[in-house]
Amino acid sequence: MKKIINDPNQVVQDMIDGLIMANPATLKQVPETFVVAREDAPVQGKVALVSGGGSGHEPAHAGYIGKGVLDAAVCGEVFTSPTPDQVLEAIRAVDGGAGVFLVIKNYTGDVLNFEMAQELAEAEGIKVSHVIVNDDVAVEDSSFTTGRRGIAGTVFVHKIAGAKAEAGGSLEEVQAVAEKVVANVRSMGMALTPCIVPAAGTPSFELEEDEMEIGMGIHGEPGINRGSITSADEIAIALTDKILADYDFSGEVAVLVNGLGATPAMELYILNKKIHQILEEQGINVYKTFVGEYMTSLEMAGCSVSLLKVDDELKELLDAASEAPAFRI
Amino acid sequence: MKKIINDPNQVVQDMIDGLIMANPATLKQVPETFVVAREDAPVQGKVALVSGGGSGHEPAHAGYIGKGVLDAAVCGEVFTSPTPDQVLEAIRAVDGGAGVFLVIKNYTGDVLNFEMAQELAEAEGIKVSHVIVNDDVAVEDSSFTTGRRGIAGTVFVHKIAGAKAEAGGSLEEVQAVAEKVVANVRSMGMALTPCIVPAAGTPSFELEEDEMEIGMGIHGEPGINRGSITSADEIAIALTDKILADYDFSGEVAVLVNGLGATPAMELYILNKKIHQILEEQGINVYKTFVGEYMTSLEMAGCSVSLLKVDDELKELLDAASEAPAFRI
Amino acid sequence: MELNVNDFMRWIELTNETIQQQKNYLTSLDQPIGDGDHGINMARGLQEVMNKLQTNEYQEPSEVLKNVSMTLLSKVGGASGPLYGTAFLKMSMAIKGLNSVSMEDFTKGLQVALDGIKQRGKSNAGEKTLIDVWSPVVEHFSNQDVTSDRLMETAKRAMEETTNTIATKGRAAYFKEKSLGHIDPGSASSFYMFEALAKVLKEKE
Amino acid sequence: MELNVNDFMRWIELTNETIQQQKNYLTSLDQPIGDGDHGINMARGLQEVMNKLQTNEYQEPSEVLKNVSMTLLSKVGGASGPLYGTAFLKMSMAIKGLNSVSMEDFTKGLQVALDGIKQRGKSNAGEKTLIDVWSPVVEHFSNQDVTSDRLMETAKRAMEETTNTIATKGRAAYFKEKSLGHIDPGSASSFYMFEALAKVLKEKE
Ligand SMILES: Nc1ncnc2c1ncn2[C@@H]1O[C@H](COP(=O)(O)OP(=O)(O)O)[C@@H](O)[C@H]1O
Ligand SMILES: Nc1ncnc2c1ncn2[C@@H]1O[C@H](COP(=O)(O)OP(=O)(O)O)[C@@H](O)[C@H]1O
Ligand SMILES: [Mg+2]
Ligand SMILES: [Mg+2]
Ligand SMILES: [Mg+2]
Ligand SMILES: [Mg+2]
Repeated sequence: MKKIINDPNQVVQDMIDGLIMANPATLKQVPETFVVAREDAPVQGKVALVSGGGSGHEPAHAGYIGKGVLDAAVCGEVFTSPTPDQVLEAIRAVDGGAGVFLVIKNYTGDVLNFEMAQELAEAEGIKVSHVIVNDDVAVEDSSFTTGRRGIAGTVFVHKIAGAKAEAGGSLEEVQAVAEKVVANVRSMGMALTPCIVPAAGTPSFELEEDEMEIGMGIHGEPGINRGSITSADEIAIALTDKILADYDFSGEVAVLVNGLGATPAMELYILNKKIHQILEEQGINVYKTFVGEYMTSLEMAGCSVSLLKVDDELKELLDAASEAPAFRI
Repeated sequence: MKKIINDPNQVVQDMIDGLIMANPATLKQVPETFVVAREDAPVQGKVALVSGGGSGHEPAHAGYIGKGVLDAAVCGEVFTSPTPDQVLEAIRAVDGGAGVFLVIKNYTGDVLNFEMAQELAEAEGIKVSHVIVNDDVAVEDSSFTTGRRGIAGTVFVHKIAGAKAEAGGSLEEVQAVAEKVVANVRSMGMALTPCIVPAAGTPSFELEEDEMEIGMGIHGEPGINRGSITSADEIAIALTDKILADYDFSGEVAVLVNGLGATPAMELYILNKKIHQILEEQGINVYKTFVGEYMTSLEMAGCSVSLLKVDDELKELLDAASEAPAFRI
Repeated sequence: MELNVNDFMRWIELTNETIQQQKNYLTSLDQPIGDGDHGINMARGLQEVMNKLQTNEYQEPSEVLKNVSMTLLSKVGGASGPLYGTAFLKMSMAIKGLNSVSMEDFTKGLQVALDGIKQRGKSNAGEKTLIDVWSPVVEHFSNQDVTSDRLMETAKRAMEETTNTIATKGRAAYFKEKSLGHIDPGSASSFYMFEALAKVLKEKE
Repeated sequence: MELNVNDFMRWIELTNETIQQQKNYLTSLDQPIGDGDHGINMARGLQEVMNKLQTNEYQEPSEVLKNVSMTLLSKVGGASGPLYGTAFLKMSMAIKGLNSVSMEDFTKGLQVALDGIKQRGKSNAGEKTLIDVWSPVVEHFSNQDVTSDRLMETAKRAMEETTNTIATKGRAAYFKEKSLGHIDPGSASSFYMFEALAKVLKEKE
């Protein structure tokens, strides 16, 4: 395990310390928690946004804290959902009287812990609502199973719901637009290498020297096809075609090409070229493109592609000012 | 070689295409070159900044294009200095009458190619000057040899000289402040894994499963010590001590903790924690901290630390507005 | 047979011992069909449970269980944290006020714990989760005279049976048919809990 | 002996052939004491030189060399691009106007090329660079009757000698003592150039 760490069981604590030291003017840690919040939280009268999940997906989620996006992020242990008491601390820290909105990715652990926190907060008289993001089309959509996973498309939910809250939207309005984003966003990823959870010390799966896996999730959950590495163009086709087959994107889209950790920006741009070509062939107009690391899986090599179908409302909110370091507008 | 690419000999072309497609409103490619420039270049009456070098260091250098930082970046083949005709094209594309300033990293290839371009541009009547960045303290400082390498500290030169140019500084003033930055910045890196130049297909060096190299350069140039992986704290000490021993940083500094490609942000923050502790022990005040990928080496795992000693002038220029995606202020 | 505060303390203590020993094994079960953290999560949680238990005095069993619940909830995380937290909370509520818990009352406690898990996890038996161990164990407590040996065997068999089911809930559900042939990690940690309980019963038999 | 346009064309053609064949070898020389791109750089540059040469007609040798220079300058990159570009530019200037180049004139051309490399690279013989091949070759041309065999041998020995020096210029300088025992990649590509030249001379001998 080649990592720049100290105690593998202290990585989240150490990371948060280093993060706050780097951004003392804009971030604060809620004392004795793994909750990071806007320095000026709670912002009175504004709906507050809280997101979070297991650590190891940086810049998700603390990188999205800032005016116009999140008010707080709850950092779980690596790849482990944070606990209800931590989420509750975040809710308390940011509630400015207008209610708190939770962005939850659809993993059993995240859903259970955030929902319990919501119940606890509501019991304290705080108005809370939430959205569950499930953008990963690699998983079959079924209400009988766990359902689709939430991956990088979550970033669009942060940005757009955050802009709505910043613009003075009510808790109901923030929820409505968040649900609209969830309805209009689809993603799929692929991996070239596994990653290692520090406390585990070994990868949870292996990929041969010439193998890749299409559809793999951000914790190494299985995809839909493991096979030989293909070209960037073929990867772009595999991901984009599956996304386009799942939802009618005709019209205009925002594109997010996300690196999982070890994949150089160069490769993401190469992929982006083909994605744009595919969309152009389909007559789909690209409104905006975001290329970079938005939701990673530690040092995994690979990428994901997300498409968000945009209308005037979503475009305006996507373009609204944001001071979150990982999604500056 | 696990890469998301098409033809290994076309990676730079494909990358630039994908980059321009992602940023059509802010970037343009100078036709039939590997030069990327501000969409609105040339900006009349402003000193224009050109940087560049081999590709594979993204976001360096095209990510620093934007109001307040660079006007153009010249992308060489992977890890190969761009040629004089390409640099000349960049100079021509951005010259707005007030002269063009070149930021060159101290590698023989970069220096030779950029200097030849400068001669050619001057022969065409364009006012050109340059600075050579040599911040890497892993290399002994000697005028009899190639001298110190230019690494991530170059980003501070881009930002500060760019701000000076944006503020209306003359070519001489831009050069003066760039030289001031070079005089006040020191860096050192370390690597945990090698990287693979796409056209070569194999790594140019190996590191054992438990090895790291302190002082390694961004193209895999040798460092000062190869040994067993140590803790993040010990790595922070090794890098920071060597930097502090090289120059008197007492007073105030800006800190840049840079990931080389495969190293997760989590690890950079863990490193940052210890760096801040060391600086605090030394009574050195941290003015600002930047943590992320600023100058990478493809998919190399590792990091570098840069310290810039700042005074009022440098602080003001560092804080000036910037629209460059890789260094937004 | 009746269970008092010390018995409950002993139950948790023995559970912790096994979980710490089996930490890597539990994690390894979570690698092929999960995200490889179940042992880490449970070991972290139970370690903290022990720390907390040792610094408090308890009047009645329900207080022990409440404390276990709160600590698991706030230290385990993932899917298993809220599920075990809920289970112990419900159990604690069911035996509230009792200084000494009869087998009948304890069975009721286990039953409401199981219901709590199902409700919280929106899941049922047969979905390859820890419910597949809790469910037959509760049945065992309801239907017949519980002995330590039979409890142990019931829990063990139930855990092993999870190799024959396809996951439809939790992270393992993404593996679909590929989840066949693997023991569900949560079933294994639940087995260790009931194994520890069986040891407590044995000591009293 | 005199060299005409065809001889110069042939020289470059033969150089390209060897460089393409030795591309991976040159790159492998650049891996232990450089950044592993010298073969890639030279192969890319000379390929382009051949493309350009074949689409043009040349009146005199200096035009061939000028074209070679410009193409190397704009296609090779790295340290070697400007150095070889400068060398061929200077050589071209030195023989400008001559339809047929005597050995004496060619020697002058090589001499100014070498001076150009030194000046551009701010370096001298003994620093483990391509100068270590150019320098003895130029000396060989100046001092004695050049034969293809002796030229070949001089260049080859000079290249091999670079294993005994420590680099102080170029990327290899960072390797300090560790650069000992390795052939300098630029010396190897220069050797291939003079080997090709020797073949041209041999064909005329
Ligand atoms: N919906 C559910 N209902 C009941 N148990 C579940 C559910 N989802 C997961 N589990 C249990 O949780 C275990 C996984 O726990 P753990 O690895 O700690 O959490 P995570 O899956 O979040 O990483 C599974 O093995 C399974 O027994
Ligand atoms: N200052 C210099 N003077 C002369 N030759 C040099 C100098 N620096 C480098 N070289 C030559 O260039 C060769 C390296 O070329 P190449 O690998 O193409 O470029 P780079 O080093 O930029 O990657 C070296 O082997 C050496 O022969
Ligand atoms: Mg987990
Ligand atoms: Mg090179
Ligand atoms: Mg798990
Ligand atoms: Mg080289």
